[in-house]
Amino acid sequence: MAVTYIDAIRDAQERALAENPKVFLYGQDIGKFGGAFKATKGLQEQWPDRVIDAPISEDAMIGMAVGAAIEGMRPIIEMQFADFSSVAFNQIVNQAATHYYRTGIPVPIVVRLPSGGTPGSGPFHSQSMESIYAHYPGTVVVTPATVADAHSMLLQAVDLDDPVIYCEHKFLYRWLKSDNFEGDNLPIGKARITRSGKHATVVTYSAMVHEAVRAAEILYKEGGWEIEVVDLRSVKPLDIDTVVASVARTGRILALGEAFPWGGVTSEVVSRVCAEGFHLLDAPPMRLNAKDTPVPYHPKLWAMHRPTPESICEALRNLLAY
Amino acid sequence: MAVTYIDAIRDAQERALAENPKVFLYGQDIGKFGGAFKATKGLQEQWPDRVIDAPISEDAMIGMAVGAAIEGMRPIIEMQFADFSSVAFNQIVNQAATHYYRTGIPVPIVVRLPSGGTPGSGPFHSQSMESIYAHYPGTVVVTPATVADAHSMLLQAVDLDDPVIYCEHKFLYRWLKSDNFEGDNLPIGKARITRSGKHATVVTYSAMVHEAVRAAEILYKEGGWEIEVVDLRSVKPLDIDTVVASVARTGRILALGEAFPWGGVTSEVVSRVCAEGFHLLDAPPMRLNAKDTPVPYHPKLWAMHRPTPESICEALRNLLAY
Amino acid sequence: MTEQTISTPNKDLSKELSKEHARDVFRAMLRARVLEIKLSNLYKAGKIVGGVYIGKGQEAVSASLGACLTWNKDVFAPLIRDQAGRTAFGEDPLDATRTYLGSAKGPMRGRDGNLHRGRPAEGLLAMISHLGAAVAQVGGVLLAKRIKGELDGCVGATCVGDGATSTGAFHEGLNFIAVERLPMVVIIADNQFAYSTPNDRQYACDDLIDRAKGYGLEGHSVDGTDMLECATVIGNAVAKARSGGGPQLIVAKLLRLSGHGEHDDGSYVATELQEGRYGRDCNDVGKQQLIEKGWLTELEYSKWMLEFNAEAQEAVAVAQREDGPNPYKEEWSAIASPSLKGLQ
Amino acid sequence: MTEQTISTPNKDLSKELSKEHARDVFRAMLRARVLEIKLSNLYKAGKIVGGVYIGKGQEAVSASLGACLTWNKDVFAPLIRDQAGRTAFGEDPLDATRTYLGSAKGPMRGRDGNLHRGRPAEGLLAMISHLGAAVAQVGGVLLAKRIKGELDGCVGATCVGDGATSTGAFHEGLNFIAVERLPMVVIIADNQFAYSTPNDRQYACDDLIDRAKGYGLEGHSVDGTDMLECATVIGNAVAKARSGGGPQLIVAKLLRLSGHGEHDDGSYVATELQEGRYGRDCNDVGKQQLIEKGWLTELEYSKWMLEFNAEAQEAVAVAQREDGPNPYKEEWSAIASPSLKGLQ
Ligand SMILES: Cc1ncc(C[n+]2csc(CCOP(=O)(O)OP(=O)(O)O)c2C)c(N)n1
Ligand SMILES: Cc1ncc(C[n+]2csc(CCOP(=O)(O)OP(=O)(O)O)c2C)c(N)n1
Ligand SMILES: [Mg+2]
Ligand SMILES: [Mg+2]
Repeated sequence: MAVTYIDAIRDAQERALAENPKVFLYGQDIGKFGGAFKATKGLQEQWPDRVIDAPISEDAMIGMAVGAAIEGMRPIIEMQFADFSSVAFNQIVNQAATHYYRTGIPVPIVVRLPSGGTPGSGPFHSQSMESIYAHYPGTVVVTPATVADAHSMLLQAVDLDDPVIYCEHKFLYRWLKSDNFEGDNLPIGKARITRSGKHATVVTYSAMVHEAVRAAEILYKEGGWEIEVVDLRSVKPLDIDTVVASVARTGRILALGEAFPWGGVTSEVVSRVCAEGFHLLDAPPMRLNAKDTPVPYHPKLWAMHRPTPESICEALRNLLAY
Repeated sequence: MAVTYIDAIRDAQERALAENPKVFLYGQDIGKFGGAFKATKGLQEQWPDRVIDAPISEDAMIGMAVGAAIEGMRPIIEMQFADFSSVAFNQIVNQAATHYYRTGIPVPIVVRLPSGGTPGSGPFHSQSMESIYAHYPGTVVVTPATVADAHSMLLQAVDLDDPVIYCEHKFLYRWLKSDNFEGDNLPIGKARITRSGKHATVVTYSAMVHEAVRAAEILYKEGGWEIEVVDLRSVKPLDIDTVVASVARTGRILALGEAFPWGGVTSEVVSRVCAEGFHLLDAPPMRLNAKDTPVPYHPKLWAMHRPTPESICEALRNLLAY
Repeated sequence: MTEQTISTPNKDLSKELSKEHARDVFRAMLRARVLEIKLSNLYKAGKIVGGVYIGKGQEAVSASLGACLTWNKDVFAPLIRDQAGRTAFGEDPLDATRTYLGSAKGPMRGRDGNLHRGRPAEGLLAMISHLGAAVAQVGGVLLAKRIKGELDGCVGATCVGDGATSTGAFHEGLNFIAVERLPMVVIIADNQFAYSTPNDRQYACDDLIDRAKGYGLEGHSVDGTDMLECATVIGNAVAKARSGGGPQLIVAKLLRLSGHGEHDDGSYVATELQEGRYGRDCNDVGKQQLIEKGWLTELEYSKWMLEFNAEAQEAVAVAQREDGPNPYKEEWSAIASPSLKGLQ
Repeated sequence: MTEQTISTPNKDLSKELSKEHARDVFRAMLRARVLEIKLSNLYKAGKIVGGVYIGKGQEAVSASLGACLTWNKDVFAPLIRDQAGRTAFGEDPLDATRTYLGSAKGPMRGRDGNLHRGRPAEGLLAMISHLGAAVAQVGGVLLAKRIKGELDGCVGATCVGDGATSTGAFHEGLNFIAVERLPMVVIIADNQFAYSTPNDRQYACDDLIDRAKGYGLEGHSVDGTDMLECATVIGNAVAKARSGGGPQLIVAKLLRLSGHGEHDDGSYVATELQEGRYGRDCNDVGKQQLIEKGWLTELEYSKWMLEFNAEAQEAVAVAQREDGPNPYKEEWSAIASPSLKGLQ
């Protein structure tokens, strides 16, 4: 029986609640209703006091979580969409992320951000905010791309002592399936070689891992190109060792992301590769991001706004031709 | 008679008010009191209806500005400290920055962010948020480093049709002096060669321009090294042509910034140089940022948290030795 | 219908509701209902990508507001359930169908969808999703008009739900318009749910109108299912704001008669609520009220229904015939300043 | 004094104010005043980097709150003008001097300064600058205690100024604690100014206490310059919250008797205000009240002053002798998780 990415998120929360009395869930409509995406379905029935509906107050939701964490709890906060965490930005980066550095008291909270674009969702239900939160000291930012990672990294996130921004990609929720939740249980902070190759490396994360694999398949069929795909899994910390090791094999790198093009994960990857593996590069390190506009509503615009297997192939062809 | 960087900001606002009836100022304590840093001193006396004190409501301040801009005005909003714009983050990136793309109606607002560290200001009165705002489509982010730029770029910002995040560095307010406000009046979007050289390029902006020049002087005395310093002036748009032209001359680049190390301007600069001038590089492009913690309060910690002439020299020595 | 022809004259309502105005309000309610049923059906038939959010049960409140506002003079920021207010204000039904169906000719050109549409240059703001964010924005339009000396006789308005009252943005916005004493009307349509969340998880006061005094706003309560009451109370509040009476807060009690969106069956809404005081349909009430007053006949009603059905049908048909945006011809820039075009 | 010895027993105040408690409140007011005068002088002598923000004129309000809270059991989030509340709650004066003077031995180890200090593990939260942000945070501590089954008999508290009431964070926080009916006391110290901004540019209601009802909070007004009234009203509110009476909102009227910070001469505060009803110094009032009641003698007062002066002097001297942080020995990491140390 197949399980999905959203099942993994739900199951991980169920297990966290079952195994750790310090865990509780807080978010809008997550109780009886089970959440906008059903990630908490049935959980309030089992733990009525630990699955709590929040008012539409993202700032207070995180403020609350910080207080609860100081008091020893490990709250998991669901934002209804990543985009609405913009309202909680201050509490995340200034209250949660600074607390351990300032006081020595850790703030182990997990903030779940339903992230990324889907057709028809438009500018305010499609954003990828990992780069925003990763910029600030004191945060951990994870971006699972597989069912097993969605599961294990959420459980690991709960166990970390830092605020973890857990970016779950909405496009993968029901589309991505697996036989079960088991995986290699890699720790947060380690990247994974999703597909090995020798001609070029694509470094990416979240839903773009799958687009990269598709592109790799196309290029393999097209010309026997063997493209290595590295799934960062967490963008902060960012496992530059695995990335550089891959570049050592391939000599070429494309950093790929779905977020806006100015700054962000892809520029961080390129910069770090330059810093730590410049001599390994046979071609300029490349980037491919979404276009520099808000995420458009119309499916046709949306499909062109984000990187696609086609645009990834095109970028890779240029990279390989250098 | 010498004028300072803050004088330039005040004078530019005075001129904008005098010359353009669409301009008005809005912010906390900016009226009779003249602002926390006196950037609006005496302006309410002259224009009582166009210099307006705001409640402590950063979100509403930007929401208001967006509405006023739609109605044809050109508001200049003063945040008391850049750090407090975190509370206005949503209105800036989601309301202001998306509006033109979505509706075709521009939102010409200027948001003044008193930015950057000063000794003893601590984690919440020291932040450099340019990278946060630059990540989003639809913003313009400027970072003047000189008295003349503080003046001309504020006036230019008012004339632009996009939301402009005007990052003014508090450390320069009273320390940086000039004979007058006149300069070369370079447009926003153009970088400037602040000091020319041939052995390496430092690309930077805001207060770090001056630290870079100091480092360049030290290295010149030390070993005759001629370091070119490029002042980006605006980090979005980012004038990569000027940067690449400089790298063409020197073959070496250090991207320098005062912000947090993950992501940000320096990684964007390195990535773009790689994309557009990789073949010009004789050494790995380097970065130097602040340390990966909140900005510490204690002057001794603060001085080590941010790049200094010494740490810049050290980075440059490594770069030159490659 | 492709041109912006439907507009409402600047009504300075006295306490007495006129027949003409009551009929205008009701017509907008009907037109909106008919249009939204069409949109809902299109959604259920898989013709609309994203979601459809309708204002069933909230038409009386929304239309009563929109019908008092003047296109191209006043400013209105509708929210989720304000099709009726949009219609009454003067939004062309084509703006709705084109935006929902992604026609490139719609005001949002496929860049934004469903409710996130407007014509800001004509006074109809285009909402972002973040609840509460429009309050200060409308206030900003009014402040700008004041600075320009053009505020006289103008009014700004917005609607929010019970859930939106919990946002910081709503609070900051209300406080700001109160401090500036702007001519603005804010309606809280308290439909007892925010998505699935019932009021007792959203706020703890007896009645949201208790907040008016705390902001220094004049407050009005209204039964949102009672069309004549809505038209009167809201009309008077708008008139008061317009004539210098300062900002007005209205709390309308009602029940959302649909799911949160058309993807949601709203099964969490208890039957007692549906059968209770606010479970009745304001459109039924409104029809009844007009007929009782002798201001409407069944025949007229039927004619209107035919007219509005045809209008909605046509608006859908037009939008469906039109092309979506061409991604290859898009400018792909979010920058307005001519001097910065193409730079990044 | 280097150990945390000063603590206040859990007081379940009845309506009647006890002599003992009134004296405790007043002692904290004096101790805080004396300490802050020292800090102000140090600032003016250039010995403190950054700024100094004092609570002159607000001691009665703040101490009345702090004196009802129990260290290591209750939770308190002081804000700008709460030295007296900190002192009454049990903060060691050394925490203040060390933090202001940047001693590495202070609770913030030079990483944060001045008011941004606390001992969160012992119930004293360390404020961030962003106003209003602490309300939800205190609520979170209480919610956690509730989930753990440890809430009984506990109370949470915070103070904010008139200016902070305009923040979205304050609103969301208040609404949240009201919905959860947490045992919390929130005091608004309405000192008529937010930095230079007078109340009429900050809010438009007659009195901020008008907001209590809108949140479903029990509200109390108090003359913040009247020590006995503060001790009674605030004491009763804390007792009520503690014994299950739900969240309490107190609005204290007073006047800031200093500049915003010691860099500010506050010259924008009109003389009429300084000479008006709230211009009097609560510490003078408190002394007078205790003497009139026969609860304090001049001699005792003088002894206390000597004692507190010596204490403050010593706290300054100790902190001044201590080293600041050594940047070369700093870990330079903001990450707590052992498995992620050193990664970026
Ligand atoms: C700041 C923010 N958080 C969350 C959401 C997601 N959301 C959209 S509508 C909605 C419920 C709104 O309820 P209410 O304000 O009562 O309006 P109603 O739908 O009942 O008309 C939520 C939670 C949002 N749009 N904005
Ligand atoms: C969100 C936010 N905006 C701005 C500031 C800057 N600021 C610090 S204190 C202050 C005035 C506070 O006034 P009030 O709340 O009345 O407290 P008081 O100083 O009078 O005690 C301001 C504007 C801030 N700390 N937080
Ligand atoms: Mg509702
Ligand atoms: Mg105040």
